[in-house]
Amino acid sequence: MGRWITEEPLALEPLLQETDDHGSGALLVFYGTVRNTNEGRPVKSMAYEAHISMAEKVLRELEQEVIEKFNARHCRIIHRIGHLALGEPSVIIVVRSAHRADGYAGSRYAIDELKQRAPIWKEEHYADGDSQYLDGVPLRKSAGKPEQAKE
Amino acid sequence: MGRWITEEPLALEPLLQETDDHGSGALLVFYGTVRNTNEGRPVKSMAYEAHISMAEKVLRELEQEVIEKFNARHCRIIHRIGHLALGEPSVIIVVRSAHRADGYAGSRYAIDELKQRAPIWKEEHYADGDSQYLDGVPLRKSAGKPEQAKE
Amino acid sequence: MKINVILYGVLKQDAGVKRHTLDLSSDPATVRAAVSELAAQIPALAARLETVAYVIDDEIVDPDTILHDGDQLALLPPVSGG
Amino acid sequence: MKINVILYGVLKQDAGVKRHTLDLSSDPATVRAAVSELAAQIPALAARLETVAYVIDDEIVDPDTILHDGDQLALLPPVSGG
Repeated sequence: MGRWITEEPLALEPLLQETDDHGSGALLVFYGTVRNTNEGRPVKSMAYEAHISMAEKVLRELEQEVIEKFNARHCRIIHRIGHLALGEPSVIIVVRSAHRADGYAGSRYAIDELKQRAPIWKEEHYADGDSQYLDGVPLRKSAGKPEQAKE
Repeated sequence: MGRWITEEPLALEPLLQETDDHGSGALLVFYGTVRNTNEGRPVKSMAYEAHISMAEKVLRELEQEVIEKFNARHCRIIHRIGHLALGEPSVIIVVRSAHRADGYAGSRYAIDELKQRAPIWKEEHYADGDSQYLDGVPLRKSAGKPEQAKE
Repeated sequence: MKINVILYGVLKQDAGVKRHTLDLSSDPATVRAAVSELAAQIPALAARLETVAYVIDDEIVDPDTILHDGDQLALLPPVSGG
Repeated sequence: MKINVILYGVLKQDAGVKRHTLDLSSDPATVRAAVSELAAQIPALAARLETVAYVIDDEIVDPDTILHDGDQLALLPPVSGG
Protein backbone atom coordinates (compact mmCIF):
# COMPACT_ATOMS: atom_id res chain seq x y z
CA MET A 1 0.00 0.00 0.00
CA GLY A 2 1.22 3.45 -0.61
CA ARG A 3 1.10 5.93 -3.39
CA TRP A 4 -2.01 4.69 -5.22
CA ILE A 5 -3.92 2.54 -2.74
CA THR A 6 -4.30 3.56 0.89
CA GLU A 7 -6.33 2.84 4.00
CA GLU A 8 -5.97 6.46 5.16
CA PRO A 9 -8.67 9.08 4.51
CA LEU A 10 -7.90 10.74 1.18
CA ALA A 11 -6.58 14.30 1.12
CA LEU A 12 -6.32 16.54 -1.92
CA GLU A 13 -3.69 18.95 -0.69
CA PRO A 14 -0.66 16.62 -0.96
CA LEU A 15 -1.66 15.74 -4.54
CA LEU A 16 -1.90 19.42 -5.47
CA GLN A 17 1.56 20.05 -4.01
CA GLU A 18 3.04 17.06 -5.82
CA THR A 19 1.67 18.26 -9.15
CA ASP A 20 2.20 22.00 -8.67
CA ASP A 21 3.04 23.41 -12.09
CA HIS A 22 3.10 26.89 -13.55
CA GLY A 23 2.80 25.52 -17.07
CA SER A 24 -0.76 24.32 -16.48
CA GLY A 25 -3.80 26.54 -16.87
CA ALA A 26 -6.39 23.91 -15.93
CA LEU A 27 -6.67 21.63 -12.92
CA LEU A 28 -9.40 19.01 -12.80
CA VAL A 29 -10.19 17.10 -9.64
CA PHE A 30 -12.63 14.21 -9.59
CA TYR A 31 -13.77 12.74 -6.27
CA GLY A 32 -15.90 9.62 -6.06
CA THR A 33 -17.86 9.83 -2.81
CA VAL A 34 -19.99 7.33 -0.90
CA ARG A 35 -23.65 7.91 -1.72
CA ASN A 36 -26.51 7.31 0.69
CA THR A 37 -28.63 5.31 -1.74
CA ASN A 38 -28.10 2.80 -4.52
CA GLU A 39 -30.95 1.69 -6.73
CA GLY A 40 -33.35 3.11 -4.19
CA ARG A 41 -31.90 1.23 -1.23
CA PRO A 42 -30.60 3.25 1.74
CA VAL A 43 -26.85 2.75 2.14
CA LYS A 44 -25.14 3.12 5.50
CA SER A 45 -21.47 2.69 4.57
CA MET A 46 -19.20 1.09 2.01
CA ALA A 47 -16.30 -1.34 2.30
CA TYR A 48 -13.62 -1.34 -0.41
CA GLU A 49 -11.00 -4.01 -0.96
CA ALA A 50 -8.31 -4.38 -3.62
CA HIS A 51 -5.71 -6.71 -5.01
CA ILE A 52 -3.32 -4.11 -3.75
CA SER A 53 -0.12 -4.70 -5.71
CA MET A 54 -1.97 -5.12 -9.00
CA ALA A 55 -4.25 -2.14 -8.33
CA GLU A 56 -1.23 0.07 -7.67
CA LYS A 57 0.26 -1.06 -10.97
CA VAL A 58 -2.97 -0.35 -12.87
CA LEU A 59 -3.40 3.12 -11.37
CA ARG A 60 0.24 3.96 -12.10
CA GLU A 61 -0.28 2.89 -15.71
CA LEU A 62 -3.48 4.93 -15.92
CA GLU A 63 -1.66 8.06 -14.77
CA GLN A 64 0.85 7.59 -17.58
CA GLU A 65 -1.89 6.98 -20.14
CA VAL A 66 -3.67 10.21 -19.15
CA ILE A 67 -0.43 12.12 -19.65
CA GLU A 68 0.35 10.49 -22.98
CA LYS A 69 -3.11 10.28 -24.57
CA PHE A 70 -4.47 13.65 -23.42
CA ASN A 71 -1.38 15.79 -23.36
CA ALA A 72 -1.81 16.26 -19.62
CA ARG A 73 1.14 17.66 -17.70
CA HIS A 74 0.43 15.75 -14.48
CA CYS A 75 -1.93 13.05 -13.31
CA ARG A 76 -2.34 11.50 -9.86
CA ILE A 77 -4.84 8.86 -8.87
CA ILE A 78 -5.40 7.57 -5.36
CA HIS A 79 -8.02 5.07 -4.19
CA ARG A 80 -8.95 4.29 -0.64
CA ILE A 81 -9.74 0.84 0.75
CA GLY A 82 -11.35 -0.21 4.02
CA HIS A 83 -14.57 0.98 5.57
CA LEU A 84 -15.89 4.37 4.39
CA ALA A 85 -18.68 6.48 5.85
CA LEU A 86 -21.28 8.31 3.75
CA GLY A 87 -19.85 11.29 1.89
CA GLU A 88 -16.23 10.19 2.24
CA PRO A 89 -14.14 10.10 -0.94
CA SER A 90 -13.19 6.65 -2.23
CA VAL A 91 -11.06 7.96 -5.08
CA ILE A 92 -9.42 11.25 -6.08
CA ILE A 93 -8.12 11.94 -9.58
CA VAL A 94 -6.03 15.06 -10.25
CA VAL A 95 -5.20 16.14 -13.81
CA ARG A 96 -3.25 19.26 -14.72
CA SER A 97 -3.03 20.39 -18.34
CA ALA A 98 -2.19 23.49 -20.30
CA HIS A 99 -5.78 23.76 -21.57
CA ARG A 100 -9.05 22.68 -20.03
CA ALA A 101 -10.37 20.41 -22.79
CA ASP A 102 -7.50 17.98 -22.18
CA GLY A 103 -8.09 18.10 -18.45
CA TYR A 104 -11.77 17.20 -18.71
CA ALA A 105 -11.12 14.42 -21.25
CA GLY A 106 -8.16 12.98 -19.34
CA SER A 107 -9.98 13.02 -16.01
CA ARG A 108 -13.02 11.30 -17.50
CA TYR A 109 -10.83 8.69 -19.16
CA ALA A 110 -9.07 7.96 -15.87
CA ILE A 111 -12.24 7.27 -13.87
CA ASP A 112 -13.92 5.32 -16.69
CA GLU A 113 -10.85 3.11 -17.16
CA LEU A 114 -10.31 2.72 -13.43
CA LYS A 115 -13.81 1.26 -13.13
CA GLN A 116 -13.02 -1.22 -15.92
CA ARG A 117 -9.47 -2.18 -15.04
CA ALA A 118 -8.58 -1.66 -11.38
CA PRO A 119 -8.92 -4.81 -9.23
CA ILE A 120 -11.05 -3.14 -6.57
CA TRP A 121 -14.37 -4.29 -5.12
CA LYS A 122 -17.01 -2.56 -3.09
CA GLU A 123 -19.44 -4.07 -0.66
CA GLU A 124 -22.42 -1.94 0.27
CA HIS A 125 -23.69 -2.01 3.81
CA TYR A 126 -27.35 -1.11 4.06
CA ALA A 127 -29.35 0.65 6.72
CA ASP A 128 -31.24 -2.59 7.38
CA GLY A 129 -28.03 -4.40 8.39
CA ASP A 130 -27.71 -6.39 5.17
CA SER A 131 -24.69 -6.06 2.88
CA GLN A 132 -23.69 -7.13 -0.60
CA TYR A 133 -20.92 -6.94 -3.15
CA LEU A 134 -21.98 -4.88 -6.12
CA ASP A 135 -22.11 -6.38 -9.59
CA GLY A 136 -19.03 -5.38 -11.47
CA VAL A 137 -17.20 -5.47 -14.76
CA PRO A 138 -15.28 -8.65 -15.66
CA LEU A 139 -11.56 -7.90 -16.00
CA ARG A 140 -10.22 -8.53 -19.49
CA LYS A 141 -6.64 -9.34 -20.26
CA SER A 142 -6.64 -6.89 -23.14
CA ALA A 143 -8.16 -4.02 -21.20
CA GLY A 144 -6.31 -0.78 -21.64
CA LYS A 145 -4.10 -1.84 -24.48
CA PRO A 146 -3.75 1.21 -26.74
CA GLU A 147 -5.46 -0.40 -29.73
CA GLN A 148 -8.53 -1.07 -27.60
CA ALA A 149 -8.64 2.20 -25.70
CA LYS A 150 -11.94 4.04 -25.60
CA GLU A 151 -12.42 7.36 -27.27
CA MET B 1 -17.80 41.54 -3.52
CA GLY B 2 -18.52 38.40 -1.66
CA ARG B 3 -19.84 35.01 -2.47
CA TRP B 4 -18.92 34.85 -6.19
CA ILE B 5 -16.25 37.49 -6.73
CA THR B 6 -13.45 38.02 -4.23
CA GLU B 7 -10.04 39.60 -3.84
CA GLU B 8 -8.99 36.92 -1.38
CA PRO B 9 -6.96 33.88 -2.45
CA LEU B 10 -9.40 31.13 -3.40
CA ALA B 11 -9.85 28.14 -1.10
CA LEU B 12 -11.64 24.91 -1.94
CA GLU B 13 -12.41 23.70 1.57
CA PRO B 14 -15.22 26.17 2.37
CA LEU B 15 -16.93 25.30 -0.93
CA LEU B 16 -16.75 21.59 -0.14
CA GLN B 17 -18.27 22.20 3.29
CA GLU B 18 -21.06 24.37 1.84
CA THR B 19 -21.98 21.68 -0.67
CA ASP B 20 -21.44 18.63 1.54
CA ASP B 21 -24.06 16.08 0.47
CA HIS B 22 -24.48 12.37 1.04
CA GLY B 23 -26.76 12.09 -1.97
CA SER B 24 -23.93 12.82 -4.40
CA GLY B 25 -21.55 10.17 -5.69
CA ALA B 26 -19.44 12.47 -7.86
CA LEU B 27 -17.67 15.72 -7.07
CA LEU B 28 -15.98 17.67 -9.85
CA VAL B 29 -13.67 20.55 -9.14
CA PHE B 30 -12.29 22.76 -11.89
CA TYR B 31 -9.55 25.26 -11.12
CA GLY B 32 -8.33 27.78 -13.66
CA THR B 33 -4.73 28.64 -12.76
CA VAL B 34 -2.33 31.32 -13.97
CA ARG B 35 -0.02 29.86 -16.62
CA ASN B 36 3.56 30.94 -17.18
CA THR B 37 3.23 31.39 -20.95
CA ASN B 38 0.63 32.56 -23.42
CA GLU B 39 1.11 32.14 -27.14
CA GLY B 40 4.79 31.57 -26.52
CA ARG B 41 5.32 34.69 -24.44
CA PRO B 42 6.60 34.34 -20.86
CA VAL B 43 3.99 35.56 -18.37
CA LYS B 44 4.97 36.89 -14.96
CA SER B 45 1.57 37.51 -13.35
CA MET B 46 -2.05 38.24 -14.18
CA ALA B 47 -4.42 41.02 -13.13
CA TYR B 48 -8.17 40.34 -13.13
CA GLU B 49 -10.90 42.92 -12.89
CA ALA B 50 -14.68 42.59 -13.00
CA HIS B 51 -17.90 44.52 -13.17
CA ILE B 52 -18.44 43.11 -9.73
CA SER B 53 -22.18 43.36 -9.16
CA MET B 54 -23.00 42.05 -12.64
CA ALA B 55 -20.39 39.30 -12.46
CA GLU B 56 -21.85 38.10 -9.16
CA LYS B 57 -25.27 37.98 -10.77
CA VAL B 58 -23.99 36.02 -13.78
CA LEU B 59 -22.13 33.47 -11.65
CA ARG B 60 -25.17 33.00 -9.42
CA GLU B 61 -27.30 32.38 -12.51
CA LEU B 62 -24.72 29.94 -13.87
CA GLU B 63 -24.83 27.93 -10.65
CA GLN B 64 -28.60 27.59 -11.02
CA GLU B 65 -28.30 26.62 -14.69
CA VAL B 66 -25.81 23.85 -13.87
CA ILE B 67 -28.23 22.48 -11.27
CA GLU B 68 -31.24 22.66 -13.59
CA LYS B 69 -29.72 21.63 -16.93
CA PHE B 70 -27.41 18.87 -15.68
CA ASN B 71 -29.32 17.49 -12.73
CA ALA B 72 -26.50 18.56 -10.44
CA ARG B 73 -27.23 18.58 -6.72
CA HIS B 74 -24.93 21.51 -5.92
CA CYS B 75 -22.86 24.02 -7.82
CA ARG B 76 -20.57 26.76 -6.53
CA ILE B 77 -18.50 29.14 -8.61
CA ILE B 78 -16.03 31.66 -7.26
CA HIS B 79 -13.73 33.96 -9.25
CA ARG B 80 -10.86 35.99 -7.91
CA ILE B 81 -9.94 39.51 -8.97
CA GLY B 82 -6.79 41.53 -8.36
CA HIS B 83 -3.20 40.58 -8.96
CA LEU B 84 -2.44 36.85 -9.17
CA ALA B 85 0.93 35.10 -9.16
CA LEU B 86 1.82 32.18 -11.42
CA GLY B 87 0.04 28.98 -10.45
CA GLU B 88 -2.62 30.69 -8.34
CA PRO B 89 -6.25 29.79 -9.04
CA SER B 90 -8.35 32.50 -10.69
CA VAL B 91 -11.57 30.49 -10.59
CA ILE B 92 -12.90 27.41 -8.80
CA ILE B 93 -16.02 25.54 -9.91
CA VAL B 94 -17.50 22.82 -7.69
CA VAL B 95 -20.24 20.50 -8.98
CA ARG B 96 -21.76 17.66 -7.00
CA SER B 97 -24.09 15.19 -8.70
CA ALA B 98 -25.47 11.73 -8.11
CA HIS B 99 -23.58 10.38 -11.15
CA ARG B 100 -20.32 11.45 -12.72
CA ALA B 101 -21.50 12.11 -16.28
CA ASP B 102 -23.65 15.01 -15.05
CA GLY B 103 -20.76 16.36 -13.00
CA TYR B 104 -18.35 16.47 -15.91
CA ALA B 105 -20.92 17.99 -18.27
CA GLY B 106 -22.12 20.56 -15.74
CA SER B 107 -18.62 21.62 -14.77
CA ARG B 108 -17.60 22.02 -18.40
CA TYR B 109 -20.73 24.03 -19.14
CA ALA B 110 -20.04 26.34 -16.21
CA ILE B 111 -16.50 27.26 -17.26
CA ASP B 112 -17.39 27.56 -20.96
CA GLU B 113 -20.33 29.86 -20.19
CA LEU B 114 -18.39 31.84 -17.61
CA LYS B 115 -15.84 32.69 -20.28
CA GLN B 116 -18.64 33.88 -22.60
CA ARG B 117 -20.86 35.69 -20.14
CA ALA B 118 -19.08 36.90 -17.01
CA PRO B 119 -17.94 40.55 -17.15
CA ILE B 120 -14.36 39.80 -16.15
CA TRP B 121 -11.13 40.88 -17.86
CA LYS B 122 -7.57 39.75 -17.56
CA GLU B 123 -4.45 41.70 -18.21
CA GLU B 124 -1.27 39.70 -18.66
CA HIS B 125 1.96 41.02 -17.24
CA TYR B 126 4.99 39.73 -19.08
CA ALA B 127 8.49 38.92 -17.95
CA ASP B 128 9.80 41.79 -20.08
CA GLY B 129 7.75 44.36 -18.12
CA ASP B 130 5.10 44.84 -20.80
CA SER B 131 1.44 44.11 -20.15
CA GLN B 132 -1.74 43.79 -22.18
CA TYR B 133 -5.42 43.01 -21.93
CA LEU B 134 -6.21 39.75 -23.66
CA ASP B 135 -8.59 39.65 -26.58
CA GLY B 136 -11.95 38.48 -25.37
CA VAL B 137 -15.47 37.48 -26.30
CA PRO B 138 -18.01 40.27 -26.98
CA LEU B 139 -20.87 40.07 -24.47
CA ARG B 140 -24.21 39.36 -26.08
CA LYS B 141 -27.52 40.34 -24.57
CA SER B 142 -28.99 36.95 -25.39
CA ALA B 143 -26.12 34.91 -23.98
CA GLY B 144 -27.23 32.11 -21.77
CA LYS B 145 -30.89 32.15 -22.65
CA PRO B 146 -32.07 28.54 -22.66
CA GLU B 147 -32.85 28.46 -26.39
CA GLN B 148 -29.28 29.49 -27.14
CA ALA B 149 -27.51 27.32 -24.62
CA LYS B 150 -24.70 25.15 -25.87
CA GLU B 151 -24.95 21.38 -25.81
CA MET C 1 -28.70 65.99 -18.47
CA LYS C 2 -25.74 64.17 -16.98
CA ILE C 3 -24.82 60.50 -17.58
CA ASN C 4 -22.07 58.74 -15.67
CA VAL C 5 -20.09 56.44 -17.92
CA ILE C 6 -17.99 53.68 -16.31
CA LEU C 7 -15.24 52.07 -18.36
CA TYR C 8 -13.77 48.60 -17.89
CA GLY C 9 -10.66 46.76 -19.02
CA VAL C 10 -9.02 47.98 -22.17
CA LEU C 11 -11.54 50.84 -22.45
CA LYS C 12 -10.39 52.23 -19.12
CA GLN C 13 -6.80 51.79 -20.25
CA ASP C 14 -7.33 53.54 -23.60
CA ALA C 15 -9.37 56.37 -22.10
CA GLY C 16 -7.00 56.83 -19.19
CA VAL C 17 -10.00 57.16 -16.86
CA LYS C 18 -12.41 54.79 -15.16
CA ARG C 19 -15.33 57.23 -15.01
CA HIS C 20 -16.40 59.99 -17.36
CA THR C 21 -19.40 62.30 -17.06
CA LEU C 22 -21.29 63.12 -20.25
CA ASP C 23 -23.35 66.29 -20.39
CA LEU C 24 -25.96 65.55 -23.06
CA SER C 25 -27.94 68.40 -24.64
CA SER C 26 -30.96 66.29 -25.53
CA ASP C 27 -33.15 64.84 -22.77
CA PRO C 28 -34.14 62.07 -23.07
CA ALA C 29 -31.30 60.56 -25.09
CA THR C 30 -30.60 57.01 -26.20
CA VAL C 31 -27.61 54.89 -25.24
CA ARG C 32 -26.55 55.14 -28.88
CA ALA C 33 -26.47 58.94 -28.70
CA ALA C 34 -24.50 58.87 -25.45
CA VAL C 35 -21.92 56.48 -26.85
CA SER C 36 -21.61 58.61 -29.97
CA GLU C 37 -20.96 61.68 -27.83
CA LEU C 38 -18.42 59.69 -25.78
CA ALA C 39 -16.50 58.74 -28.96
CA ALA C 40 -16.41 62.41 -29.92
CA GLN C 41 -15.05 63.42 -26.53
CA ILE C 42 -12.56 60.54 -26.19
CA PRO C 43 -11.47 59.58 -29.71
CA ALA C 44 -9.17 56.85 -28.35
CA LEU C 45 -12.31 54.82 -27.58
CA ALA C 46 -13.93 55.11 -30.98
CA ALA C 47 -12.33 52.00 -32.49
CA ARG C 48 -13.35 49.86 -29.51
CA LEU C 49 -17.00 50.76 -29.34
CA GLU C 50 -18.23 48.29 -31.95
CA THR C 51 -17.67 45.29 -29.71
CA VAL C 52 -18.77 46.92 -26.48
CA ALA C 53 -21.77 45.82 -24.39
CA TYR C 54 -23.91 48.50 -22.70
CA VAL C 55 -24.94 47.77 -19.13
CA ILE C 56 -27.35 49.57 -16.83
CA ASP C 57 -28.19 48.14 -13.39
CA ASP C 58 -26.28 44.91 -14.12
CA GLU C 59 -28.31 44.20 -17.28
CA ILE C 60 -27.14 44.36 -20.88
CA VAL C 61 -29.32 46.90 -22.71
CA ASP C 62 -30.01 47.79 -26.36
CA PRO C 63 -28.58 50.92 -27.98
CA ASP C 64 -32.14 52.22 -28.23
CA THR C 65 -32.58 52.26 -24.47
CA ILE C 66 -33.58 55.65 -23.10
CA LEU C 67 -31.24 57.25 -20.58
CA HIS C 68 -32.34 59.45 -17.72
CA ASP C 69 -30.47 62.13 -15.85
CA GLY C 70 -28.00 60.60 -13.41
CA ASP C 71 -27.99 57.13 -15.02
CA GLN C 72 -24.86 55.02 -14.77
CA LEU C 73 -23.93 53.49 -18.12
CA ALA C 74 -21.22 50.82 -17.98
CA LEU C 75 -19.28 50.00 -21.15
CA LEU C 76 -17.90 46.47 -21.23
CA PRO C 77 -15.28 45.34 -23.74
CA PRO C 78 -15.06 41.67 -24.82
CA VAL C 79 -14.64 39.50 -21.73
CA SER C 80 -11.75 37.18 -20.84
CA GLY C 81 -12.47 35.69 -17.42
CA GLY C 82 -11.74 32.19 -16.21
CA MET D 1 2.42 -29.85 -6.53
CA LYS D 2 0.85 -27.14 -4.40
CA ILE D 3 -0.82 -23.98 -5.69
CA ASN D 4 -1.92 -21.15 -3.41
CA VAL D 5 -5.23 -19.70 -4.52
CA ILE D 6 -6.18 -16.23 -3.27
CA LEU D 7 -9.82 -15.18 -3.47
CA TYR D 8 -11.18 -11.63 -3.65
CA GLY D 9 -14.51 -9.94 -3.13
CA VAL D 10 -17.59 -12.07 -3.57
CA LEU D 11 -15.42 -15.17 -4.19
CA LYS D 12 -13.91 -14.83 -0.75
CA GLN D 13 -17.37 -14.33 0.68
CA ASP D 14 -18.86 -17.35 -1.08
CA ALA D 15 -15.90 -19.61 -0.27
CA GLY D 16 -15.70 -18.41 3.30
CA VAL D 17 -11.92 -18.26 3.00
CA LYS D 18 -9.41 -15.80 1.53
CA ARG D 19 -6.74 -18.43 0.74
CA HIS D 20 -7.02 -22.05 -0.31
CA THR D 21 -4.23 -24.47 -1.11
CA LEU D 22 -4.75 -26.84 -4.03
CA ASP D 23 -2.79 -30.09 -4.16
CA LEU D 24 -2.70 -30.96 -7.84
CA SER D 25 -1.79 -34.48 -8.96
CA SER D 26 -0.46 -33.45 -12.36
CA ASP D 27 2.73 -31.38 -12.61
CA PRO D 28 2.81 -29.18 -14.63
CA ALA D 29 -0.86 -28.18 -14.67
CA THR D 30 -2.69 -25.35 -16.37
CA VAL D 31 -4.63 -22.58 -14.70
CA ARG D 32 -7.74 -24.16 -16.24
CA ALA D 33 -7.04 -27.44 -14.49
CA ALA D 34 -6.42 -25.72 -11.17
CA VAL D 35 -9.65 -23.73 -11.39
CA SER D 36 -11.54 -26.88 -12.29
CA GLU D 37 -10.14 -28.61 -9.23
CA LEU D 38 -11.03 -25.57 -7.10
CA ALA D 39 -14.65 -25.74 -8.28
CA ALA D 40 -14.75 -29.39 -7.32
CA GLN D 41 -13.41 -28.68 -3.85
CA ILE D 42 -15.50 -25.54 -3.22
CA PRO D 43 -18.75 -25.96 -5.15
CA ALA D 44 -20.03 -22.57 -3.94
CA LEU D 45 -17.52 -20.96 -6.31
CA ALA D 46 -18.49 -22.90 -9.43
CA ALA D 47 -21.16 -20.47 -10.66
CA ARG D 48 -18.83 -17.49 -10.30
CA LEU D 49 -15.84 -18.84 -12.17
CA GLU D 50 -17.03 -17.94 -15.68
CA THR D 51 -16.47 -14.23 -15.12
CA VAL D 52 -13.29 -14.51 -13.08
CA ALA D 53 -9.89 -13.17 -14.14
CA TYR D 54 -6.76 -15.22 -13.33
CA VAL D 55 -3.81 -13.24 -12.03
CA ILE D 56 -0.22 -14.29 -11.37
CA ASP D 57 2.40 -11.72 -10.32
CA ASP D 58 -0.02 -8.82 -10.91
CA GLU D 59 -0.68 -9.83 -14.52
CA ILE D 60 -3.86 -11.28 -15.99
CA VAL D 61 -3.02 -14.68 -17.52
CA ASP D 62 -4.71 -17.10 -19.92
CA PRO D 63 -6.33 -20.32 -18.74
CA ASP D 64 -3.62 -22.19 -20.67
CA THR D 65 -0.85 -20.72 -18.54
CA ILE D 66 1.33 -23.36 -16.90
CA LEU D 67 1.48 -23.37 -13.11
CA HIS D 68 4.51 -24.33 -11.08
CA ASP D 69 4.76 -25.65 -7.56
CA GLY D 70 4.27 -22.85 -5.05
CA ASP D 71 2.64 -20.41 -7.48
CA GLN D 72 0.13 -17.91 -6.19
CA LEU D 73 -2.97 -17.77 -8.36
CA ALA D 74 -5.33 -14.89 -7.61
CA LEU D 75 -8.96 -15.14 -8.72
CA LEU D 76 -10.62 -11.78 -9.34
CA PRO D 77 -14.38 -11.39 -9.72
CA PRO D 78 -15.84 -8.53 -11.79
CA VAL D 79 -14.51 -5.24 -10.45
CA SER D 80 -16.47 -2.31 -8.97
CA GLY D 81 -13.96 0.30 -7.86
CA GLY D 82 -14.27 4.06 -8.08
